[in-house]
Amino acid sequence: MTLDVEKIRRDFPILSKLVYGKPLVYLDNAATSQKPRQVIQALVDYYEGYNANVHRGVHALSMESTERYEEARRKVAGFIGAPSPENLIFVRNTTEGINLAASSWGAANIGPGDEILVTEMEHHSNLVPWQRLAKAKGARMRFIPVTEEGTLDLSDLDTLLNHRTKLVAMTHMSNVLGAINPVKDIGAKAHAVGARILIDAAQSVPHMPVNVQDLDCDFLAFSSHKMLGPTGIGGLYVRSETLEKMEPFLTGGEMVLEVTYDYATWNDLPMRFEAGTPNIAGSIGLGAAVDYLESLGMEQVHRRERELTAYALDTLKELSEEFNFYGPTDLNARGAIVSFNSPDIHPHDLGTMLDQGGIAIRAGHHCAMPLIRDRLGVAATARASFYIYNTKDEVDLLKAALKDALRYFSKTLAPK
Amino acid sequence: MTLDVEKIRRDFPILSKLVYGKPLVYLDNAATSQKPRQVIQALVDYYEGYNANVHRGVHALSMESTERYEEARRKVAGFIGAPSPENLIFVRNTTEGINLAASSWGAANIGPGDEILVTEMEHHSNLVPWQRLAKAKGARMRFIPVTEEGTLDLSDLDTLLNHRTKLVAMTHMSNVLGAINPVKDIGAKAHAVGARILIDAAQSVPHMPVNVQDLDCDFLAFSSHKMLGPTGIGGLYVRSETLEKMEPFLTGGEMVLEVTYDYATWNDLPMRFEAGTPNIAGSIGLGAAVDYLESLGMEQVHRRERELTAYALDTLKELSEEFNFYGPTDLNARGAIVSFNSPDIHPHDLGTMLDQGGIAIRAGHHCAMPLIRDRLGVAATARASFYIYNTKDEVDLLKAALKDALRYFSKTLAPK
Amino acid sequence: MRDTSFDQLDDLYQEVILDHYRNPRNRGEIPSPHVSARGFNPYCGDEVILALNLDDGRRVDAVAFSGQGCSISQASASILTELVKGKSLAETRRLSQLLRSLIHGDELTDEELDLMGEMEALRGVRRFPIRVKCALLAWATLDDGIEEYEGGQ
Amino acid sequence: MRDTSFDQLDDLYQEVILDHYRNPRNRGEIPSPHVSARGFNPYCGDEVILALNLDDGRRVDAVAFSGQGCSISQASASILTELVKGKSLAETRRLSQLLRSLIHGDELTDEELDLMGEMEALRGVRRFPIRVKCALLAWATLDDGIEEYEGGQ
Ligand SMILES: Cc1ncc(COP(=O)(O)O)c(C=O)c1O
Ligand SMILES: Cc1ncc(COP(=O)(O)O)c(C=O)c1O
Repeated sequence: MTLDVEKIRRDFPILSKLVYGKPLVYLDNAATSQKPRQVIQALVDYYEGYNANVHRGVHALSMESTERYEEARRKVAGFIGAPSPENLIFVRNTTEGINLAASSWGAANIGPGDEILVTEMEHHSNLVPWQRLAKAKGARMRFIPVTEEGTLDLSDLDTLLNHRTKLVAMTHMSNVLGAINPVKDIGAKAHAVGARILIDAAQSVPHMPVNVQDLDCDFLAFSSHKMLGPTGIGGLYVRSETLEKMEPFLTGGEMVLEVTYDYATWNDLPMRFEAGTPNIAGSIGLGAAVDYLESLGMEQVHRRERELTAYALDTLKELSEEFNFYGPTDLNARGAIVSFNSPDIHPHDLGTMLDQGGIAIRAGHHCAMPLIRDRLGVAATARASFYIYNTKDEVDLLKAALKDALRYFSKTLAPK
Repeated sequence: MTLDVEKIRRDFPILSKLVYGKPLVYLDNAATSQKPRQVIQALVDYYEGYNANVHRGVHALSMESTERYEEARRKVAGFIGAPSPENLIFVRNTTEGINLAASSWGAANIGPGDEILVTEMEHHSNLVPWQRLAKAKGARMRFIPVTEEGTLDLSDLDTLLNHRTKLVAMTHMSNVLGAINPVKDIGAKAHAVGARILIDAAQSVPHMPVNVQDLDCDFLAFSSHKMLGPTGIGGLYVRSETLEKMEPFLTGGEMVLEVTYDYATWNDLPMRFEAGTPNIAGSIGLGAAVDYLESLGMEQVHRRERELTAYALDTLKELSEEFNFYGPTDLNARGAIVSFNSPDIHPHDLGTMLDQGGIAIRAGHHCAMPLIRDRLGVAATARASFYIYNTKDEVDLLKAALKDALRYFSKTLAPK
Repeated sequence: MRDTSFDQLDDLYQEVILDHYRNPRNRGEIPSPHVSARGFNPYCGDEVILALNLDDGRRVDAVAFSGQGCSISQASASILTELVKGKSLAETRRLSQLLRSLIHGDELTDEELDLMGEMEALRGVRRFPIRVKCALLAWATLDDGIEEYEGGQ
Repeated sequence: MRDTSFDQLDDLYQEVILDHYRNPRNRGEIPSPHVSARGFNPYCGDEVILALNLDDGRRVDAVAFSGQGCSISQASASILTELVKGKSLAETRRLSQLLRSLIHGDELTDEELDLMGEMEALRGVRRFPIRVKCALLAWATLDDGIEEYEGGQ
C-alpha cells in the first residue's frame, strides 16, 4: 500500500495557498513542517471546548484537559516506543530537551578530564550546550569526523570512544546532509565503555519509525513543529534508571510535591521536569499529529520519502555541472534532504529567486556552521527538504526553477 | 464608558458550553483564562496561512512569520510599557521567566551571605527557584510577613531590606488572597540599598495596567494563558543594563552569532535568550490577546473587575457564618480573587459539588503551600477568580450553589 | 435562577463515607510502630499518615491514622484502619488490590465484596476521576509502608 | 509546467549590483589599518571585513574589504569602498544614514541622490525585507568600526 499523496495534500490548508500568484511549493520541511487540519482542529477544539489548567482542578473542564494532556503524553511516548509515559518529558523543542539533559544529567555526571563525543555534523543545538558544559566542568569535546561523501568516518571510533567518554551526543539524521547515522551501533559501543548516548532525533522522529527501546538509547529529543504538530512543544525521552536519579531542571509550580518556606520536595515523574503551566494545547496538538502520522504508518512515510529522494537526486543530477550536491549516495543512509551549492549563485540569491516562483527552500548554514564552513568549505548551502505531501511534480518544478535561475544570473552577468 | 459584558461573552466560544447540561460558570481564571475567538483565529490563520520557521528563511512564508513574530513581540513589549521590544524575552510561562532570571542573572550576582527577599505570599514559582539558588550559593532567604488580613506587613521592611539584599522577588498580586502589593514603593527601596526587584506579574498583567518603566522594576514575568492568550508562551521583561550583562540561559540554535567546533558567540538581544525554534504561533496568539485587551482598555478591565469583586464580597458576606473569607478588605488593594473555606466542607468536596452545577472553582493550595498552611492555617482553600466575561448573575449562582452545598452536607451528615 | 442539583453526588457521598469522615475510627498515633508511612497528594494537599503494629504472627495488631483532607481521602483512611485489623500483610495487599479493581469497574465476586466490607462505598468515586487519588491515598500509603517494612526485614 | 518568472527580481538584481558582485572593487586587505571591523549576519552567514586608512585630515585614504556572502552584501561592500574614498568620517556616516533612508523609502533630494551614486541601485532590496540586512551589513560594519576608532582616540 502506498500513500495517497493527493488525499494527504487536501488535509493541509496551506498547500492551496498562492505565493506571488503561484501555488506554494514548500520544500523547507527540515526547518518546520506544515500542519494538517486535524492538528489545527485539535487546537481549536481545546480552546473552544475544554480549555483549563491541568492536574489541579476538580471541575469538569480541568478534568478533561488533564485527561487529554496525559493522553497526549501516552500517544507521544507510544509513538517513539517508550516503555511508559513517565519516560516522556514535554519540552518546548529539541533544543530545550538537550539543554535539560545537559543541565539535569550532564552537570552532575560530567567532570574534569571526562570526554563528550559528538559528530562533526551536529546542529548547534546539539553542540553548543555540550561545549558550554565541557567548559564549565573541564571536560573535553571530541568529534567523530565526517567523510567527503557526507557520512560519519567511524574508522577511529575505538579511540574516540574510550573509558573517559561519559556521553555520546549525536544526531540521528543530519539536517544538512540528510545522512542517517548508525546510532544503535554507536550506542551499543558507548554502553560498552560505560558512556550514555543522547540522540538528537529532530530530523528522524518525523520521517521514520523510531523506537527508543530498540535503539537502546539513554536520551532522545525531538520537536513537534517538524512532525506536523504545533510550535512550542516537543519531547525528551529519558531512560528510567537515569531519569529517576536526575536533578530537576526548572523549578516552581507543578514540579513540586511539598513546599515550605525553607525547602521543597519534588513531584513524581515526569512532572518533576515540567515546571509551571505546560503548553497544554501544544501537547494535545502534538498528540493529534502523532495520530495523523500513525494513520499513515511510519514505514510508509519513510518509504515514500525515500522514493521521492531517489527521484530528486536522479532529476537534479542533470544539474551536476552547475551545482555541487552534498550527502551520502546510499539511499538507505539518507533522508529526504538535499543540500546543494553553485559557484555562480550564492544560496541566498538562489533562495530569493526560487521564492519568486513560489518555491520555498532554505539557504544558509542551517544552524550547522562548523560543518558547512570547515567540512563543506562553504559559507552557506541551499537546501530542499521533503515531507509526505511533496510530489515528483514539485521536484520537477524545483529543477526547472534552478535552471531558470542559472539562466537569469548568466544572462544578467558578464562572465567572470 | 463601561465594558459591554454580553458582547464580550459572545467572543468566547467556550462560554456557551454546557457542563452536565448546565451553562458553564467559569470562575477559575486565576489558574487560566478562557480565549476569545480572535485569539483562536490568530492561531488558525498562522497555521493555515503562513506557518514557517522564523529568522532564517528567504522565502515568503518565512518572511511573513518572522515579521508577525516580531510584531507580536513589539505588541507585548508595548503592552507592559517596555522601552523596546529587545527588553522582552519570550518564555513558556511565568515560571520559566523566573527561572531564566535566577539562572542567567541570579547565579552570577548572588553569593555567600547575600540575601534574597521574598514575601510570605509567593507562588511556588517565585519561591522554589530562589530557595534553590540560595542553597547553591550560600545565600539567605528572607520573608516579608503577611498580616492576618492578608496584606504585606511592611513594618520591618527596613531591616528585611538591607545592604546584604541582592534581590527582592515578589508577586504583584497574590493568586490566593487577591492582595495587590506596593511593588513600586518596595522597588524604590530595593534600589536604594542596591538590590534589584523582580516582579511576578502572572496575576497583574492580565487584570490591570502594568508599566515596567513606571514601576521601575528590573525583571517582570507573566504568562499568556492567564491573559486570554495561548498556553506555552509568556514574557520576561528585563531592564536593558541588566539584560546586556546577562549570560545566556539555554543554548543552541537561534541564540548564537557564530559557532565553531570549539566555541560559540552569542546573538543580539533578545534572541540571545531564545534557544531553538520558538513558540511562533503562541507568540502571535499572545499578540492577538494583547490587541483584544487593549481594545477594551486595561483601565476599564481593572475597573470592571473591581466592581465585580465588590459585588462578590458583598454578596458572599451573607455566608460569613459558614465560611471564612481571606484577603484584604480594601478594594483598592485587591484583585478579582476570592478565597474561602468552611470548617464543615473540605474545599475539595465543595469543588466537586459546585462542579455538578457547572460552576468551576479551584480547590487546593493554589501552588502557595507555605502561605496556605503556615499563614492561613489550613490545608486548602476554595477560590473563585473572575475575569472580564464574568457577571453578577454568576456571582449569585455561586452563592446559591454554596448554600446548596452546605445544605447537602448538613442534610447528609449527622451533627459533629 | 437554576437549582444546583446534587443528585449525581449521592453516589460519591454515601452515608458510610460521610459517617467515617465525620466520625473517624482509629484516629491518632502509635508510638514507635512497626510500619509507618505518610502519603501526600500534591494536587489537593490531602495527607494521610498511617501507623501499624504487628503481632507475633505478623498480623496487624494495632492501627492508627492521622492527617487531613477531603471527605473521601479521610473516610477511606478510616475504613482502612477498620479493615486491616487482624489481617496479614499479604491480606492487606489483597484489599488494596480489590479497591483498585472496584474503582476500575472490574466485576467482583461475592467473596471479594464480602472482604471489602464498607470499602465498597468508595465505588462511587469511579465517576469522579479527580477523586480517585483521594480514595486510593491511604491504601497507596499502606502499600508503601509495608514495602519499606519488608525491605528492612 | 509553469515558468518561473523573475521579472520582480530585476529591481533587486540591477546591473550595477551584479557587476560589483562579479567584479568587486577594492577587495583585499590593508596591513594595520586605522579603522577595521568585521560584520556577520548570523541568519545567512554573510560576512564583511572592512579596513580603512585615514590621511592627516582624517579623510579616508585607502579602503579594502573582504568576506563572503550573497550578491547584495558583497556588492554593497564593494560600492561602499568606492564611495567612502576621500570622505571624512562624518561624511561616511551621512552616507550610511542615506542608505537607510533609501531603503526605508524616504523621499531623497537630488543632492542626496547625487551623493549616493551607485548605492542607489540598492533601492530594490526594499521589497525583499529579508535582504535588507544584506544591503546594510557593510555599512553597519563601517559604523561600528568608526565608533570604535573614535572611542579609542
Ligand atoms: C502569582 C503567580 N505566579 C506564578 C504563577 C505561575 O504561572 P505559570 O504556571 O504560568 O508559570 C501563577 C499561576 O499559576 C501565579 O498565580
Ligand atoms: C538535527 C537538528 N537538531 C536540532 C534542531 C533544533 O530543533 P528546535 O529548533 O526545534 O529546537 C534541528 C532543527 O532546527 C535539527 O534539524
